Amino acid sequence: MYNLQLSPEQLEIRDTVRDFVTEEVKPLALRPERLEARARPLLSDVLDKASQLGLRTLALSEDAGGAGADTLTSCIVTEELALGDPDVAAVLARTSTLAHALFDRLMTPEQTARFLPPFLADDRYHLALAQLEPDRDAALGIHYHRPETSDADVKTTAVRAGDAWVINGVKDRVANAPLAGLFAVEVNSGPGGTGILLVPRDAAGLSVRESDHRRHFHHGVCGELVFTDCQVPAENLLGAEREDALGGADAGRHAPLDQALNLGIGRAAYEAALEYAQLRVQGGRRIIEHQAIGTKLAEIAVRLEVARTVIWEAAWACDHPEAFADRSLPDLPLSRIAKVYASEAIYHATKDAAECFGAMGVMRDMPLQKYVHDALVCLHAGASNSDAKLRIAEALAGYRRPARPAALAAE
Amino acid sequence: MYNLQLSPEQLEIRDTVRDFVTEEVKPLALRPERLEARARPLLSDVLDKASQLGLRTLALSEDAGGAGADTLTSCIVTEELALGDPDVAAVLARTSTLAHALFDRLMTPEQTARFLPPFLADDRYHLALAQLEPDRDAALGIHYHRPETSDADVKTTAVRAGDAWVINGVKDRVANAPLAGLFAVEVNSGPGGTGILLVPRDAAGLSVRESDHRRHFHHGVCGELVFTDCQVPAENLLGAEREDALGGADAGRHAPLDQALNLGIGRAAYEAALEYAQLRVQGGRRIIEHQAIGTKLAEIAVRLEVARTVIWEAAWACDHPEAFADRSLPDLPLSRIAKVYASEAIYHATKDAAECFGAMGVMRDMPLQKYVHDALVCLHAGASNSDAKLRIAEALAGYRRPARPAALAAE
Amino acid sequence: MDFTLSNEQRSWQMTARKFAEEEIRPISVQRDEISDPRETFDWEIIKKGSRLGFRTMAVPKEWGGHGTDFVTQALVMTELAKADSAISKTFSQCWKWSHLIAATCTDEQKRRFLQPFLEDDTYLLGKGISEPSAGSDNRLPPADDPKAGLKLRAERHGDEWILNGEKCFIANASVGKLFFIDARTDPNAPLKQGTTMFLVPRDTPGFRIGKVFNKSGWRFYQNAELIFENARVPHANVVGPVNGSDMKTQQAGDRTGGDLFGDLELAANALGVCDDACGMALRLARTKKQGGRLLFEQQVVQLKLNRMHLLTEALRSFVMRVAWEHDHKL
Amino acid sequence: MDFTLSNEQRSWQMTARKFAEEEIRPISVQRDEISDPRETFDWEIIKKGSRLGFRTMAVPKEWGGHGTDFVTQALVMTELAKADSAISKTFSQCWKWSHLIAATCTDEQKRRFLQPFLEDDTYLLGKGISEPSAGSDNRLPPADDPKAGLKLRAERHGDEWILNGEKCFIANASVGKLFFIDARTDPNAPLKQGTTMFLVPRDTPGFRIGKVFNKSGWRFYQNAELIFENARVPHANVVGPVNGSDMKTQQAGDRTGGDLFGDLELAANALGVCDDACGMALRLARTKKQGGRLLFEQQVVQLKLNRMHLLTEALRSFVMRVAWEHDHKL
Repeated sequence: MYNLQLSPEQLEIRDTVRDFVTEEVKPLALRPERLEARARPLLSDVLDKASQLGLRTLALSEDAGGAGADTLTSCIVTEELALGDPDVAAVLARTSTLAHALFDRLMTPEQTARFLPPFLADDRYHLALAQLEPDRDAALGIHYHRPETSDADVKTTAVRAGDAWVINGVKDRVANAPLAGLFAVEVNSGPGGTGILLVPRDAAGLSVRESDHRRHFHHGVCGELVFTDCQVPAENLLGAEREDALGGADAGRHAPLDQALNLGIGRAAYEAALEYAQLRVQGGRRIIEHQAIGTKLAEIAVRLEVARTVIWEAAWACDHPEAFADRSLPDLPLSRIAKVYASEAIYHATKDAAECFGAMGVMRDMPLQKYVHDALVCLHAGASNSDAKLRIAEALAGYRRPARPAALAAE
Repeated sequence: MYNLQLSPEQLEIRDTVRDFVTEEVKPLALRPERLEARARPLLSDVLDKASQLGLRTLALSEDAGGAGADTLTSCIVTEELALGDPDVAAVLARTSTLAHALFDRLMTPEQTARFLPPFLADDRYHLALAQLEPDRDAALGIHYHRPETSDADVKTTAVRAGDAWVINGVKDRVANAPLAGLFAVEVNSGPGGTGILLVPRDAAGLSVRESDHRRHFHHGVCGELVFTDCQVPAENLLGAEREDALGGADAGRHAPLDQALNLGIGRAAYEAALEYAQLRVQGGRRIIEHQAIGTKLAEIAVRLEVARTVIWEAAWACDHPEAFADRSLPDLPLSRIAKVYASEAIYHATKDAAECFGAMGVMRDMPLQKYVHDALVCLHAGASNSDAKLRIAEALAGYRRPARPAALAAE
Repeated sequence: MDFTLSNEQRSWQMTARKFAEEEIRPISVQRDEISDPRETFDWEIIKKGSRLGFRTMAVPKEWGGHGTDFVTQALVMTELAKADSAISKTFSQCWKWSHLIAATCTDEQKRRFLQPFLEDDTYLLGKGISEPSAGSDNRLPPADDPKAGLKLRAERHGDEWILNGEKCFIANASVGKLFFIDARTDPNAPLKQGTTMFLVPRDTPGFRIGKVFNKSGWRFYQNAELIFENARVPHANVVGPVNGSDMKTQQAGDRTGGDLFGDLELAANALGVCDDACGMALRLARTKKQGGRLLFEQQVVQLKLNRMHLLTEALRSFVMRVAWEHDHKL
Repeated sequence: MDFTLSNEQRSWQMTARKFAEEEIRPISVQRDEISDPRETFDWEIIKKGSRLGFRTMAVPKEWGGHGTDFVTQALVMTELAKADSAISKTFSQCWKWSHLIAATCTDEQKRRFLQPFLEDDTYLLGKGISEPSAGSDNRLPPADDPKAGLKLRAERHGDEWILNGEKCFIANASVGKLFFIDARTDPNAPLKQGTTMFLVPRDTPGFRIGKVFNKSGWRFYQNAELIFENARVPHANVVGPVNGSDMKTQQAGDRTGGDLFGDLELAANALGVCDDACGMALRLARTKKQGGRLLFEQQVVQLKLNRMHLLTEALRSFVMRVAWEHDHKL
């Protein structure tokens, strides 16, 4: 039965994270050095505390030692965290999602036995998925509604040598790379074949470099991996069903954690503007009492509430294919739809929120310019909305081309 | 628990109504005389058949002889009907909603005994609520965030004379007036007091005139009531708790049936454009294969799916105050938010859909111009979005002024 | 830089403004509301406007017209459109093809067709390009499909061409006396190499008007089908070289993709609509009250009016610049 | 109507274009990325630009300036902004107050202040209006709150005025040598009847610069606090009548609400930004490939580029018209 009531557990974890953000994150996140959009140090202490709260292993099953949260709960938590700090939210969301995919679904028992204990034991042990490569074109663009695919071959190679795989190549834009203890790396393992290899951070022949914030648009931390005759045991190859579990990206139904993060940024801007508009007096009244500001705030609230609704729908849908099957949900790429709507709506919302502050909205020692910048990152992170719309159009027309291998990171 | 799966009953009634629309409504609704936006005869036969299907009494409780549908189900049905014909959808939604409010919640057993049997017995017996009056200003506008209210006194008077009320005055923009067997009429019953009187159509001293489609923007049928020493028995006064039951309008949480209707219009336009774009060939390809058209269709689909999500949220919320109480839902005027978003998004969607047709999009013997017109009616029907945003802003600021009496119709 | 209008430009503008207010506005809504699309036209307003020069103003002076420049034409379209966009368009449609005649016809053709056009207040012009399956293909024929584009066929028989096929959505079709018709003269060549332009008078044997399209706007301005059933057009009516219909654009100095005047026309006409909409909204805001105060006192109303005027004045600036640049072939 | 630029206008435009490309663009990004807002400024570029006339071009010829018209000023702002919006604004900020000097100062004041301004390549101008609690209130003081608006107080002691208070967000504050300061001289009168404008040189005793605001854009163009602690300004520096600061607007022929030049300035500057953005995007679309084809071949890219150019050209038309109308006091 259709029901929008959250479970007591969901309400409770939301309150817990909200309190955590208010008490532990905001005071640090609003410090001047964190307000510099282009070069802000990650709040490592906050990250550690959040891990201790269980947010690093949120989506990991209870059997495996996590909280077993569903996608909706993960979105709720990510939104609340991003209200305080989008970088912390991004790192935790990535690790938690990958923990669930890798440990609960993809690894063999033998692999789990090797990798799960160190992951659980260390609050600073994060996970990363390495797919993108320099110059590898992931866009649809010119191939819209054409049989060609833009998916050029994976250039990072893995060659079998006895009991090991030998990896060579470069991966970039790898979220969580600087913090990850374990990488899932997409490799070209022979003619036409790709696979995913588990590569521990300390593998010989792997070097990790943090990306320059100024060059790449992302939340969290991001890095480049260089493999030079890097060897991992043959048993580190993931099972073949990896694509479905890591992905859903091609169907546009991946977990909308980036959108939840985006929403948290929008809410931070909105809450700041709403508060300021009730304090600042011009024209003889609090500025919220002027129609121009009232209208602006209402438009922001509409955009955020609408975005939340569609993000939550997409989140719930991830875990409930039966609702597509019985046509309760439309046969549409809901997460991609949420991405297009939310990223545009929230970017406008943050700009409008900043406008309520007048000149203070552009000052680097005030958070508004940071919210605008952070929302702009969401607007341009991953695939562009132009490309997302083309993919939606292909879905509307029922156009099918051969599925691309694991495309999670490109989303 | 959060759950977006529809019940088997909801899925079934949706299919039933969808089939009804495909087989019984569309063939008539697409006839040239129905495509003239400004003077189209109501499809009375369709209305009768829909009544026989139980759609006139959809929301009326099962105990009282209806289907006992909740607000979400009513929205689903209204959307499907509006896909075929918005006028039919509007008439049925209005009667069904009022039947539930009046018979299930507001009437005394004695009143129910008098009015329910004839209502149930006659498929053509509709209901109407008469609130608006000529020149009575219902806008917020200049009174935004000011203690004054624009709610001038109700000018239609009811004076007690022995065992009767004597009514004098004029009501206009009364939805369903030309078809209604019973009117709920807001009257001024003395200094500062308003009440609602039940007035049967055949009451002496009541005359009903259908409004000119060219002057008033509405879906369904609409009319003016003139009361000239119209007498009704004293027992026809509704109970004092009427405001809550008829209303919720001031809180912006009324049943979003108009928005569901709007969505049906948008879907009709979208489905036509999607079909045409897969048939029409220019530039050597079906036009959906060109990025410009593909992008347009994707944007339409995004708008409609986002609108549906937020309308359904508002619909479900109407019946579930407990979800506001436990903060599963935000303390916001959700139906008003749905109105603002849906009316603007769907209007743009219909215009874009019409553009896919090139010159054929403006032809009166093609339905696209009608969809654009119908969506424009939704954009401007009732309170303007400018006013709705001001009301949302007051809600955001927690601004309170003395509640206005029953304001359902003004929404 | 000088935005001042010349006396002549100002004079045309004032005449158009007066005509629009006194003659067009009183009939505008009434004509627009007529249900039958064939009945919306009013020859009286055409004749009155024609006598003031609004039908023939784009014909060069050496051929007996007024020889107005694009700036003047833009001014007049805007003024007429303030009162009725469709009536403005009906007049300016004649200028569009006056430009084409001037740019492409031989002197003999000009003598034969401009003379009656100038003399007859009811002589309107049209041009047939679009067909049911050829819309944007005519503007931008796909390189990989040489058959794409218009299909109307013209075959030569001695001194005559026999035309067969249909045009649709053709402006002024049901009221025009002379049409330019693009027809396929080499069915094996791609559109731009196989199309020829013909001058086809209304009374050509085998040529008739089909249905008038029932549009949701621009009711006065009629678009209809042109039907050719073995229509016979003399070879002398071929405009430009056979299979060279494309010469109307680039060779004539048009770098807008074939519709130098047409694009300006739509913008100048829209400017008139915007002008009148701004005026109406402003008058309402200054007279209508809500809650005892003029609408104009509300910020949301002010912001709407500001935006409307901003867009309108930006459009005016842009339209006038484009008109001037066209005059100076920039 | 004539959109042609005069030789003089064209010459200014070309000089500005060359200066922007050769001198400003090479330092633009680097200056923008400097973290400390006090360190973004570069006096060399100011001196170079000043020698070309870009600091003083708005000073009337009779006072020794270049006496350029608004059209020329708009052209130059646009050209400079193509390379760096903030550097363009730093120069044009001086024109804004040059206009004010010309419109409001006595000949004696002009002699005293224009002379050093013209002679010193590092002499920049500013004006202080905004205060922490008085932003839009200064433009549109609420009728029902006579205390609203700026609070900076000036009291007369003999031949001097003693100023106390603070201004914020003041452009060129940290680099300027002369400021116009609006101060409250009658604390009991509403803003427009109780405010006087003063000329305050940088070295006035009791006057200092506070913090430089750390803006997320326009890094080169510095906004800072002006702090007055018993600052002593001679009565001879009062501009216009005491309690008559408002004369700078209406009486000076400004019907834009007090910022005739300022509004044009922002639009002309934005035009330069749009120009450069269009150029960059077009170059990228014509060189970068996706799937083996130029980006420019994709409709979604074409539509974006079209819209960008449409908006930019509309803005250019509008800006030039407004500049011309200002020149002709329309």
